[in-house]
Amino acid sequence: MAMLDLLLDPSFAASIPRFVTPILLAALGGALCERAGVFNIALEGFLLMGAFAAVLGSYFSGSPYVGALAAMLAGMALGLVFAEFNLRRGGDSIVVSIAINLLAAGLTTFLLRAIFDVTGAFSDAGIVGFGPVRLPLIEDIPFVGQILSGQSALFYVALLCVPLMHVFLARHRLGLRIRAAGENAEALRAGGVEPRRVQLVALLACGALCGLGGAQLSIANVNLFVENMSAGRGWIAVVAVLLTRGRPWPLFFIALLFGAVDSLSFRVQGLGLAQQFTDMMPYLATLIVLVALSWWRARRARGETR
Amino acid sequence: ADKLFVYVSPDALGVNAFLKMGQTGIEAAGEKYGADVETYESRTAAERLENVNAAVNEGADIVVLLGFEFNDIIREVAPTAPDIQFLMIDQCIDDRPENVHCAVFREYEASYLMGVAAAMMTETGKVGVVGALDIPFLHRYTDGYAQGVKSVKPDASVDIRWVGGESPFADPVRAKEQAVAMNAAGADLIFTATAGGDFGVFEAAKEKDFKAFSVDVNQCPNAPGHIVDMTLKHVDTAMVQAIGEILEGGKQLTVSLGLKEGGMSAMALEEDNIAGSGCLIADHPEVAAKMREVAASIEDGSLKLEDPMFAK
Amino acid sequence: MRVELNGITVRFGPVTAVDDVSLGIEPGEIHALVGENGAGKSTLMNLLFGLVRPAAGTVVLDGVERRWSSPQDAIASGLGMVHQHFMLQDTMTVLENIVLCAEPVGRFGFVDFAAARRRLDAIAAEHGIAVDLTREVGRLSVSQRQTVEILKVLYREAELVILDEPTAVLTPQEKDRLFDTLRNFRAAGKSIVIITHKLDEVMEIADRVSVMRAGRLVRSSLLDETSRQEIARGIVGGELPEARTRKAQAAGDVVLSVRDATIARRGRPVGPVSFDLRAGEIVGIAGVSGNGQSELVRGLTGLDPLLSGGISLCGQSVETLDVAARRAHGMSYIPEDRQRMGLALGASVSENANAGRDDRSAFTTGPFLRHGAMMRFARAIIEDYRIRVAGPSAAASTMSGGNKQKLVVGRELTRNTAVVVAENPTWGVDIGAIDFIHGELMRMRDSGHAILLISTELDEVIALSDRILVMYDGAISGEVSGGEANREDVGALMMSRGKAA
Amino acid sequence: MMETGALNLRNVLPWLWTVLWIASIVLALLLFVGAPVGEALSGFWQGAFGGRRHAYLMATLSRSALIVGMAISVMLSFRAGLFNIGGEGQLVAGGLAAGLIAILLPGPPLVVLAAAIAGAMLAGAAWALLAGVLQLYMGVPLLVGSLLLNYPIRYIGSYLVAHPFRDVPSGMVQSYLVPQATWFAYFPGTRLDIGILFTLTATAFALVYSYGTLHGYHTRLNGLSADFARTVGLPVRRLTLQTLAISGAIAGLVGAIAVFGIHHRYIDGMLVQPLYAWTGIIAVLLVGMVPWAVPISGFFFAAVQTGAAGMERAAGVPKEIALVIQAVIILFVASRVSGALSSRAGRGDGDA
Ligand SMILES: Nc1ncnc2c1ncn2[C@@H]1O[C@H](COP(=O)(O)OP(=O)(O)OP(=O)(O)O)[C@@H](O)[C@H]1O
Ligand SMILES: Nc1ncnc2c1ncn2[C@@H]1O[C@H](COP(=O)(O)OP(=O)(O)OP(=O)(O)O)[C@@H](O)[C@H]1O
Ligand SMILES: [Mg+2]
Ligand SMILES: [Mg+2]
Repeated sequence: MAMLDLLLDPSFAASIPRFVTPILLAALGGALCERAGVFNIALEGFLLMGAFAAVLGSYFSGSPYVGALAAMLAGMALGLVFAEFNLRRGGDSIVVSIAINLLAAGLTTFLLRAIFDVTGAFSDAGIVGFGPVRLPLIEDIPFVGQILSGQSALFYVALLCVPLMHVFLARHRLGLRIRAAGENAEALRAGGVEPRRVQLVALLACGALCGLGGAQLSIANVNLFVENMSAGRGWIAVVAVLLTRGRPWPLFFIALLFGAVDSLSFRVQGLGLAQQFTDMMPYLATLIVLVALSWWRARRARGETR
Repeated sequence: ADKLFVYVSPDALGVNAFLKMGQTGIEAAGEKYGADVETYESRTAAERLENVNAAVNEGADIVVLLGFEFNDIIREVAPTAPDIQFLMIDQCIDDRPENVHCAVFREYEASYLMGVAAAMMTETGKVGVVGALDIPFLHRYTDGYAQGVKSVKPDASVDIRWVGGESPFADPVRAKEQAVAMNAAGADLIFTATAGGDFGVFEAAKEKDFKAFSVDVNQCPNAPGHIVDMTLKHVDTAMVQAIGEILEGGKQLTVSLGLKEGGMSAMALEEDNIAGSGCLIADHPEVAAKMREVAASIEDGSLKLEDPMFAK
Repeated sequence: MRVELNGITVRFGPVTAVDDVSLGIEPGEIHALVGENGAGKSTLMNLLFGLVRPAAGTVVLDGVERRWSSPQDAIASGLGMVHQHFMLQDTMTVLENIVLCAEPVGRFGFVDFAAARRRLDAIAAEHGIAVDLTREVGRLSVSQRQTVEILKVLYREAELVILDEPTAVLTPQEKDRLFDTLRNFRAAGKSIVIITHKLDEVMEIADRVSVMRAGRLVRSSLLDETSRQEIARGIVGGELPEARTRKAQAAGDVVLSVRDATIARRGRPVGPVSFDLRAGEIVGIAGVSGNGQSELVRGLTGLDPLLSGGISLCGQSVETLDVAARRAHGMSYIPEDRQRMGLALGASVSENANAGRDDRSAFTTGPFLRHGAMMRFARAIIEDYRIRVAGPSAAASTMSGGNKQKLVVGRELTRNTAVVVAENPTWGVDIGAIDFIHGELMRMRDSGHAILLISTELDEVIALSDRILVMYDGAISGEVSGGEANREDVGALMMSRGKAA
Repeated sequence: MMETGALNLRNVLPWLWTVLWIASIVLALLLFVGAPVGEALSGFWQGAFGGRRHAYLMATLSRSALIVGMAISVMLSFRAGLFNIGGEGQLVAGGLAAGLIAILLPGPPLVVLAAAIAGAMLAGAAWALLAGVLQLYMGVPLLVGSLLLNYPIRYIGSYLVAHPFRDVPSGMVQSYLVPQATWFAYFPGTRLDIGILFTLTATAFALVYSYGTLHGYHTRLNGLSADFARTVGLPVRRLTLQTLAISGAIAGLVGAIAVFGIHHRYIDGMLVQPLYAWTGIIAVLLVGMVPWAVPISGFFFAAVQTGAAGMERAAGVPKEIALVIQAVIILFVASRVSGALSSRAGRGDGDA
């Protein structure tokens, strides 16, 4: 009974997008890299950098849009660093990823002190965040209206990105080349396109998307920056990318699952479940989905040969 | 300077107002007693040990350890360095050597006062508290608060939740969601002890228009009109005082600081500062009066509170 | 387009792959480039196509000296290349593969697939090439993939087409179709370079033939001015061995018996298949690739389970045993794909040579390896099978294709098992190596071993087999005795579900 | 002879460039924050290798004991083509098992210690096997499965020491102390525990295993090409599971070393927060999985970390700058070493 109340609680519905958006945006960026054949597990660092730059941009311009732009640029800058060390100098992608995560953690904290002269957190009325966008009519639909209406502009951007990326990968020249770089880079090179150049573009786009994800964290979900505020969300995005091998629609559903279960796990704490178990929920849910999916696939494959 | 004081923090200072106050305290002590001071930030259990060893290795005169994470380490290291004085803040160990001194705070006393205020001000009969992580230390806040609430309104419900996640002490996003969820479930006064997450709770308070309590230092200016009061923990003054006593040759000092000793406080109790604090308590003299009354009974011992940290 | 390569030298580190080669390619000619494995043929063409850079020398197109910074430049100047290892994206459709890197774009850079489709329809009609543009390339047969590669070249309107060993994977019929297409190109005034190891093909189609050996150009002349023998001598750098004659020999006991075996594959399963293999005979399995041979082999060797039916090996039923048990029981396997299945390219020659060795006590002491014993064994194989490699501790990846193949053959044949399953054992290796491998297989047969030879190379099957089974559409469509086989009959069986003999 | 001289110069020059790059970036950072450069650099060196009676070198060694251990564990998996990034979970499982067994099992200290270490290795192996079973029998790619399994065990551990086995009076989320008699001794005159001997043993085992045993040879072939291994009749599934078990057991052993050598109990987060497992992974990848180079690489990472801490202490370089400097060093060294050692197996070949 109490569980049902929880699920039908409108504030539960409204909170899902706030959990989903940063993960989804970062995961979409990660998906581009994955499809382009760049094993980028630095999404955590990209998100963090984006979150910081968003606050920076918003604070100095007074506009969340400038904040989002700054976040994208910052993400792209990290993408460039990644490209330099991984693509050009040939460093191992995992090592480079982890170094970039360290770099982002250090740089944001350092800049926080250098620019705002605070340690740990920066919260100021001058940081203008994304307000809720009300969608007339839709907001009156029960439950779904709560999810779809009243969210930050970035949520809608993220939603839009899913079909866009799908079409982009399927039909756009660059999308085609990105897929080729990820699948058979040698063949792409033989066709006259340097795969590393395509991978660089993917990294930059990944940086921009992760930057937006960071902006959602710091100037949409809240209006402040706190050291290390990405808090593991980039890793969740990495898991989502690996799970779906970078396909946009499955990615969307996994991000939704993560966000919804995470959001739900908060609420079941109210039912007296130990925090350790509620923290475990998104991962267990994913494992269960994975096992169920592969079981279903195996069954279908058996059916096919029969 | 011929003396060296080292402050070893249990975690990164970051957003932790309490740990930052430790740094203020050591600097004040250094100034006052003419010593060089250094701060060693630890981030993990292993680094705490390494840092304490390093402080010994660097030949510190006094090593100040903030937080209860250092018990094992002190037990091991202090006997091997009899010339070095160790000051533990927030915790004490049994059977300690002469060169180990303790200063502990009774946070739950001030938290209890927050509970009292919350119970008096709630309109829904539901209040909430968010802690960073379900660890014993934070129960000094959450449980103290809950007891305070029950003492005024036994039928009020207290929702206790934790931020959790990957970085519980620095996740304003999750902290905000917790506050929003509790508010949606009816809680109209929410106490936050979430370190970096506090800002998230304040955001939620502004957005959903509920009221909040916080910890350690005056945070009212961060969310004007939404923060009622907070537990004040005067680590810095306690540190200066304890170091002074150690320098005078005190052995095995134990200082327990609560409301009575002025180590813990609340804005409501600081009548000089209350007007300019920006806290809502300034507009609720009747609540403040009740808090002072309860504080007095705690101070004179007529109201006895258990330390929730050691409750099973 | 007239192409001149002047004094080209290409080095990879200390290796000089192409050494001062000058070569002319005339418009409207089919130019065959031949030479043993590692002679530098692919490298020379890769250079012409902009994939590698020369240490010395120039490329001149129609009198103008050109310098490529990438294949894109070469493509833009009208060059097209079908690579030895296909350059395709398996998860993309045929259409996507063809337009990739030469996409007709509409607004915002989106690919105008409709326009591409229209052009391809015209090209297909012109050259009589048919392929389903919406199929995923990963699901295509090898010859269909090659068609895709050729379409890619046509789509880019290449004036000079380079084909690196295009026939290695084709059936005679498919080869004929390809050659028709090439003649078509020639008629349209395009220049064609074809690399091949098959002299028959050279004699059939080439106008001019160039022979390379050890990085140098040995000779380049019009076909009319040379002979098959002369070319062969140029390739091997000496006289060719005698043609082999099969020693008549009565087959012995049945050592491998397959009864109604069915094996899963995408779509309908393969089988039921039944046949016997006797000691001292070579049974060839012919067929167009993709008719169930590889599934059958996987079922036989234990790589895939049988859905039904039985296999008995030396009198014991083995259908439930795993690969190791079947090998231990008397089966060796020379896989078709030496790069992936035959060898671990990252490991050393010695490590590859000792893999799957039955008598572990010969190279281990308890759980520990005896590196000396392993090296000795590898050295023995290197000597016996005349493998050209730096030594037993060189990485397997540093060998040329033919030498890789010899290593696999050597490893498997030295196991001396009753049954040897050899799948396309001479795929893409030069004539010297082919001869050697054929000789080894015959030697095994003569000494009483049973060999199952699965090959898409009809001539090979006919030359070696005592009996030939033909597979079509997942089943055995007929059996022909080796002595009386001719290409036409077997070819007909390969194309239809003939009456089972 | 001339030839080798020229070759040496060609080998050394890029390294000089790398060092120059790192030096100039670090210098710029230090100047920017106004830290005394000389003190910072000597602080780095001292912090990694110096100290009174080499106290800091001991700290570096103590850290290496865990990092190298994890690196060895990871290396065994990776070389077998098993992209097991669940070392963290296996480490936690081991630490947890070690701590709980030592608390719960009565008996003479040596027996308890032996049982606890064995238990830790078993627990680590079991957790790794779980990921293997998920891959082989449920079709969950090892990369994903092993990563996901890191989380439940972390929270299970956290729950166990937060509730049933919590040392309440200590005020922390941690188990009770393990009996003092089971604590690892220190090397005489130092504060370095003998845990590193276990790591050295594991390293010796891994080197002998990789270079000199049939099983190691087979797993390597499996790692280079699973198709090849299957074709020549190697028991691929069994090799996969056995390798994962060995790898997990070593991770579990590292957990036990942390319990008996350093913390003497299981503290929530003590194995996760210092990123031992991740550091192990990058230590392995840095040297392209070449076994003999792995311990060196692990020691290098430990030294970079303790050196950065030393720099923080000695020159008051803020910790965030220390982080940036670590990142810069790793980035430049990684790209240099990967170029030099390009003998790597295609990762993930074996799974998915
Ligand atoms: N990328 C490379 N790195 C190093 N050496 C190479 C490389 N590519 C080719 N070689 C060497 O160059 C020589 C020529 O190789 P190439 O591929 O041109 O031979 P090929 O004539 O095409 O042989 P095949 O008939 O087997 O295809 C060989 O000795 C080979 O080892
Ligand atoms: N990166 C490389 N390093 C060293 N040698 C290489 C490299 N790449 C290719 N080679 C060599 O180039 C030669 C030709 O390569 P290629 O892939 O064309 O093989 P191949 O001999 O034609 O074999 P196959 O007949 O199987 O295609 C081989 O001898 C191979 O060892
Ligand atoms: Mg070639
Ligand atoms: Mg070849």
